Amino acid sequence: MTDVSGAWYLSLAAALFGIGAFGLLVRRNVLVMFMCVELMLNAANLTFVTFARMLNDIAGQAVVFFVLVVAAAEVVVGLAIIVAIFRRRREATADDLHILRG
Amino acid sequence: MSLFFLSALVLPKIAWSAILPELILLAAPLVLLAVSALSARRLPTGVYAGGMGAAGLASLGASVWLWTQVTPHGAGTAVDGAIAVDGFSVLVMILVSSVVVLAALIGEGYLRREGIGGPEYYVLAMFSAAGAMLMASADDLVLIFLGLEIMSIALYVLAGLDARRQGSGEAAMKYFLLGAFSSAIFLYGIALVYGATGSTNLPQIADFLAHNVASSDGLLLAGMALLLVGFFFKIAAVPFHMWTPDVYQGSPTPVTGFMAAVAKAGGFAALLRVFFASFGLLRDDWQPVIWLVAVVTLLVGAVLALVQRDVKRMLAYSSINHAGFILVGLEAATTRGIAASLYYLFVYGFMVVGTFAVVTVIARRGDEAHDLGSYRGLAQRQPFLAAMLALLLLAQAGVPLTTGFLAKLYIISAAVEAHSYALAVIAMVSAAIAAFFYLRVVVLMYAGAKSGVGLPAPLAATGAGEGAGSGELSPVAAYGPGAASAAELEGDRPEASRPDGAGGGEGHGEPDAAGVPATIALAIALCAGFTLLFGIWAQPVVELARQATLLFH
Amino acid sequence: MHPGLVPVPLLATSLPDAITFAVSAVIVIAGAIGVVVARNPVHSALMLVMTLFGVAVLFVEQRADFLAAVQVIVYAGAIVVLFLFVIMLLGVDRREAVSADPLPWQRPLALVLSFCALGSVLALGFSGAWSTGAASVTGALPHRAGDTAALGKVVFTTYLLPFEVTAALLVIAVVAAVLLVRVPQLREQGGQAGAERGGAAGLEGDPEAVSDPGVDGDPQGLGERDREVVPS
Amino acid sequence: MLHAAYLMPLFPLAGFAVLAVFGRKIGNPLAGWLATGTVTASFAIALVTLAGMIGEPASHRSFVETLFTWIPVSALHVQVGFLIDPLSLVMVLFVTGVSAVIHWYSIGYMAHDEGYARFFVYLNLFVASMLILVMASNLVFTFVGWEGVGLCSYFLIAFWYDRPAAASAGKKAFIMNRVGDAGFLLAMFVLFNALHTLSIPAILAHLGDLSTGTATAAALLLFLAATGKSAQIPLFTWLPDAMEGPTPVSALIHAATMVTAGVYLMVRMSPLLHRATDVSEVIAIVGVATALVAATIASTQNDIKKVIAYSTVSQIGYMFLAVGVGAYTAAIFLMVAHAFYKSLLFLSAGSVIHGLHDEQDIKKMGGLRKFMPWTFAAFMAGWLAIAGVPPLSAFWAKGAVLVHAFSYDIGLWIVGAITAVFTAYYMGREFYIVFYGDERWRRLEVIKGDPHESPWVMRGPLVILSVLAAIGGLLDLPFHPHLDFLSSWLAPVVGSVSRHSSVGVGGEWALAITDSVLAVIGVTLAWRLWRVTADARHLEPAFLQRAWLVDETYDKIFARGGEALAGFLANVVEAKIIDGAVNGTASGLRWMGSGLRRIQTGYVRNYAIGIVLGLVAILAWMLVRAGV
Repeated sequence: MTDVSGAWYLSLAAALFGIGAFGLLVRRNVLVMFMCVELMLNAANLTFVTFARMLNDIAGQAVVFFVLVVAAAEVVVGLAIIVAIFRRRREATADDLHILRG
Repeated sequence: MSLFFLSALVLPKIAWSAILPELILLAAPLVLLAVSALSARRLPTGVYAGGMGAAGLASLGASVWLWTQVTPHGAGTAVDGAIAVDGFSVLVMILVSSVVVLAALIGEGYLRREGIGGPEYYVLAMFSAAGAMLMASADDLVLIFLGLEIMSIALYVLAGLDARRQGSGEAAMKYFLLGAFSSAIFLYGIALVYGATGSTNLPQIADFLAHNVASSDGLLLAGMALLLVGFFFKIAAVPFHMWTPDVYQGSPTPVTGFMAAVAKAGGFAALLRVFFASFGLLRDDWQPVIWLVAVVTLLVGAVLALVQRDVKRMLAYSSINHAGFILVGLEAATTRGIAASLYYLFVYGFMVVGTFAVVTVIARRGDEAHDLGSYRGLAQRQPFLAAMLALLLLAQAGVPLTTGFLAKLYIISAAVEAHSYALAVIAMVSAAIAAFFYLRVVVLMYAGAKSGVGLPAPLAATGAGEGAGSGELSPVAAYGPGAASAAELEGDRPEASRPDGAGGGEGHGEPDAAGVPATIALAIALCAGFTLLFGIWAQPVVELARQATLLFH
Repeated sequence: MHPGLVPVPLLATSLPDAITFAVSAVIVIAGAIGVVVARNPVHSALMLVMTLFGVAVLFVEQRADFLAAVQVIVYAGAIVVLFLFVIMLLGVDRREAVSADPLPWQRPLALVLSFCALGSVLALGFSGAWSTGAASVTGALPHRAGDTAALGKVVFTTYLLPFEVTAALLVIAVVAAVLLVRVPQLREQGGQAGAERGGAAGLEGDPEAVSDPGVDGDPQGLGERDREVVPS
Repeated sequence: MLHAAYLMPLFPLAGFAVLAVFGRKIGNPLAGWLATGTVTASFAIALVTLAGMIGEPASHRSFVETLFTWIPVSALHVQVGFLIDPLSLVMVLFVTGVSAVIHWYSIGYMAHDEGYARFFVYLNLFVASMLILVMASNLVFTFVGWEGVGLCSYFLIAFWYDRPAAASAGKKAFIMNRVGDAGFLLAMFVLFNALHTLSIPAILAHLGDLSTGTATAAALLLFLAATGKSAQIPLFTWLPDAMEGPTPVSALIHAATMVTAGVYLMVRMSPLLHRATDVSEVIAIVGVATALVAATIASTQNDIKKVIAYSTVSQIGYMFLAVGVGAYTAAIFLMVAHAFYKSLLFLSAGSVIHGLHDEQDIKKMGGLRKFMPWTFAAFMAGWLAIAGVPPLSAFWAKGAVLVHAFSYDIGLWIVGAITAVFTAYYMGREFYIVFYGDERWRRLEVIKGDPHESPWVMRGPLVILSVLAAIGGLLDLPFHPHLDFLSSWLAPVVGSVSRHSSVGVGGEWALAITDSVLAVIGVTLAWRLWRVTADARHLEPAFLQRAWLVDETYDKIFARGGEALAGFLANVVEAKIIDGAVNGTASGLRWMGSGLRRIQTGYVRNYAIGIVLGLVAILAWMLVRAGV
């Protein structure tokens, strides 16, 4: 019993996930909201890696590999959308976007 | 990299035929991109549309061929267990391929009208469709996640395609942020399920649960909850639906139709497969959740659609209502329920694409005229469009002799058979509420028809002039629930002449009788034809959906 | 409850591991909180880097060396840089207004809900002692640190198809970037002018676009080559 | 025998398709003639089928014509098929016959309307749907027709959409019919769950497998469907409002055919009612109560069409009374006779409205008999027929109902008899106010010169229907076993479940004489009170003096008392309670929608809260499941 118990890692990942979710709920800057999504993805990655160790199974690590690609693609698209919208606005606030509602 | 390692690595045998439809839809956009990059001149949008249509047809052919393979030989897996080849996945492939063909037709007319060049719409739509197919056929949670991302990311971009409209960008932004949020939740759910079962492969998960099902494992339950949230978001179930009206309204209309069909197809296919096939043993855990979500989805979708004036928003809420119906089939958790859900999903795809195709045309250049007022007296100006839209809306309302009726009947009878009586009744109530707003549009198109046209010119002009004013609002309000007090309207009588043209169906005075783009007209006719033909001659499609679940892997 | 998993106090494990974990955990959490609370987006991005590094350390701690490296290179090296780049490009590196929230109850509600969600997940996790899955279904972890062969093998066998389809994601990303970020003025003309010039602003006319097939062709091409090599 | 039942709905359906596409091009009046032609063709086929069927022995007169399998799911096997038997053939004959006549009339009535072609599009679709409803061999297919007629009704009520009242009426009809439709669907599910089939012959053959509870539930739900479609208590108020539609529509859909579909459904499923006897009692009570309530209200209305509309509600109440007491043949008999005289009344009223340039207030009419002699005669025929004056049709039909009611329960008979007096009275009141008295229409500005009689194309149908209303009683005469054509014709279908009256021949004679007396009382009342004046409270002195006591008493008992009761029913029960419920439902939904809508703020963060809220809820459930 030399390793730190998986439960610690998983709890940490859960906390990270919770913080990310909370950030997305309270921040108004689109870029920061997006960073919070990255936090959540990282929490999932940490969970995968931890389970991979606990189960002694390589699949968990392989999934992280794919998640990294997804995250990269998401970031490119997300930032492109942000740039497209806010290029001339000088204010990356998600709250500005609510002409569509009801 | 050592030679030793290479020799030790045995790649799985790739059954190319099994993933042929996906491959076609992944390769075709690359070809289009290459063509567009290499050609010296700017190519007309018809070239790309042709390419996409051809790819869609090829993929449709491949899917049908797969069907003929699957039917006699039974279900199986391919590419090292990554995907399932069964009736279920092939059925969704057929649906998605058909939608691709339709989207090519509709997109061509739309892009030409809006003066948007380039291959991006076609490229992204095909990728998105391929993602949905992957979701439907994936037998591994990781592949489902990747399919979901491929489908969604392409849709985020498509939503923002029309840079001139502010709403388009807003739709893309909202869809993207919330989509990424829900994807992260979904991914975390996969992680927890992986931890709880030791695999991301669906048959292996099912196998593990079959041997270890004694206790309700908290970790697995948490994972299931998170997975459900991800799926519910994609299929727009309440309370995960809030993006839907905004995104449907903001997106370019052909994209909305595509999104409504494809995203729901992919999301529901994966949801049905994961929960019915893999977590089937745990149905006591997830069935109540589905029950509750189905109830609120049915009711909220129907009720909120009642108060909308924007037709796209109204259709968005109506699609939420449809999602509730499909969930009712899943809640039954019987083979018949799943077959009913599949059938509903299949016919819904055609209905919704056709409906939004009509909306595309009516919106006119700029894609802005979505107010109910634009539909007033449509039958007079555009009899073809009005007739098709009436048919499609009546089908969505569940009027007999259309596929929509059969779908609702099938779902409700499956629920009754599974003893979900309360849910069946609620579904019927919501259908009754929903019928009201569909019919409101139909009545508006037909009953509001007789002004202007056929009158002497000066009179028609009067009508047109008044139409933009309060007269425009009145019939809508009059048909709206509880708003019958629109008594400002003059109640003139049948034989008496109608000097004021009854408020002006010529409302906008726009020259929109210019005609429907041929490609869009074709797509609309195909959708409406499907809806009517297979509403009367129901056997083929019902049989298809039924067999799809018999082959269920 | 499974004996070896939950009740073990942190200090009962080997000291270096425990210290590494504790320090990384503090870094991760502090960074995450920093992302959420920093008023300036640039600060948020830097805090994000901190968290990413902490996570990378935790990867190393759990025999995922390769992933740790990729984490640093891709996340910290590329993604965060992209974030910073956009922040600077848009010039939005200003403090976010805290007051006058149009949704007054949003913040307390978010706090309560986040805590509920977190608490529920933790409670569910601990209720089942976190792990009940079957071990080593796909393949065992490598024994040597830094050995990426096992990872590579599983990516090219079990996860071959997922690996292939990630190519599509990257192509979408490229097309999206080109489509969304290209100069918008040309298309704002609308009407006939837009129709005539729309194509000029389109992908084919864009210098960036020419290089696209190269980018997306790469993962595809890699797959092709491997398939050719292996059957021998 | 001709096995081509599918042609009957096909003709009007083809007419619908052609007119829907080319209607505007075909134009006025050819579109109307085309529509009339298709319905007439259906009528001809029905006649040929009838001729073939008469040649068969009674036991071979029922067959199912299956076209193809519509819903092929193994358990739910639904075929597109037509059940042709004496009952459905009677329905088909009178539906197509009356429809053809009313189509014909509409050619003239709608001649100047801009929606001319559109009107016939709906009308043809309606006839096709109605024929499907009547002939369908299984309940799902019946439901197709059921929904189809409802849809056409909805569109036709709102035909003149620019009248706010038309829109509101359309809404009310829609909601109330939806309640009924839900009953139909639920009944289908109950039956399917128990019997695993929805084919009507199969259901009727396997009724023995039903538990009494299930049979009662199914019968009650079907009755709920029938109350919606046939405008019975408590779902009756949509029908008077539906008069906002064009008058031929009122005649065809809201008097002769569609609104009687509920009665037909009950008769069709009569073996089911036979198993659930409690339901029969409910049906009888609801029917007779509706009959009385509607009749009292009709006595006080001033809109020429609303009087007839309430009268329709009342008459259908009689039909349900007949169903409830097990007199199915009498129900059908009354339905057919009612179709004749009620469409006659509506078309006459339409002729009046037409002549007076859309005036519908009877208090503004009067003295029209000189100007519209044909209409006058037709209306009188209709009035006397509905009043039950011998030997016109209602005397026989209503008489048959009342005999059975008397035999079942004397209380039902008493209410029915009182209603009969009202019936004769209110229709007479309308007749006298419209055709006698002062020429009050001269004060109306829109009418220049004298009102004109309608053109021949409208008068022809009036003549035909007058004859039918007069001699309709020939269908089923009680004197001799060889003369009760309808009873023996329907015997193979409903004979085994019908309840036979225990009233002897002498009793029947006594009841017939009583009926006649009641009718004469009603007619006389109307004559005394309304022949000269349109305002009962300002009667001419001579008239008042002569009949003070009688008039005053009658006025108190019937006119005033009835007026008060009717006023209460109309203003309190209908306006407050029922309309309140309907509008309350609508505005409640609307209010809910607006409230929910506020949640949709447009803020992304806010939407994310929704997601997390759902997540927390699901996790909470999972916590419960995990037993934490």
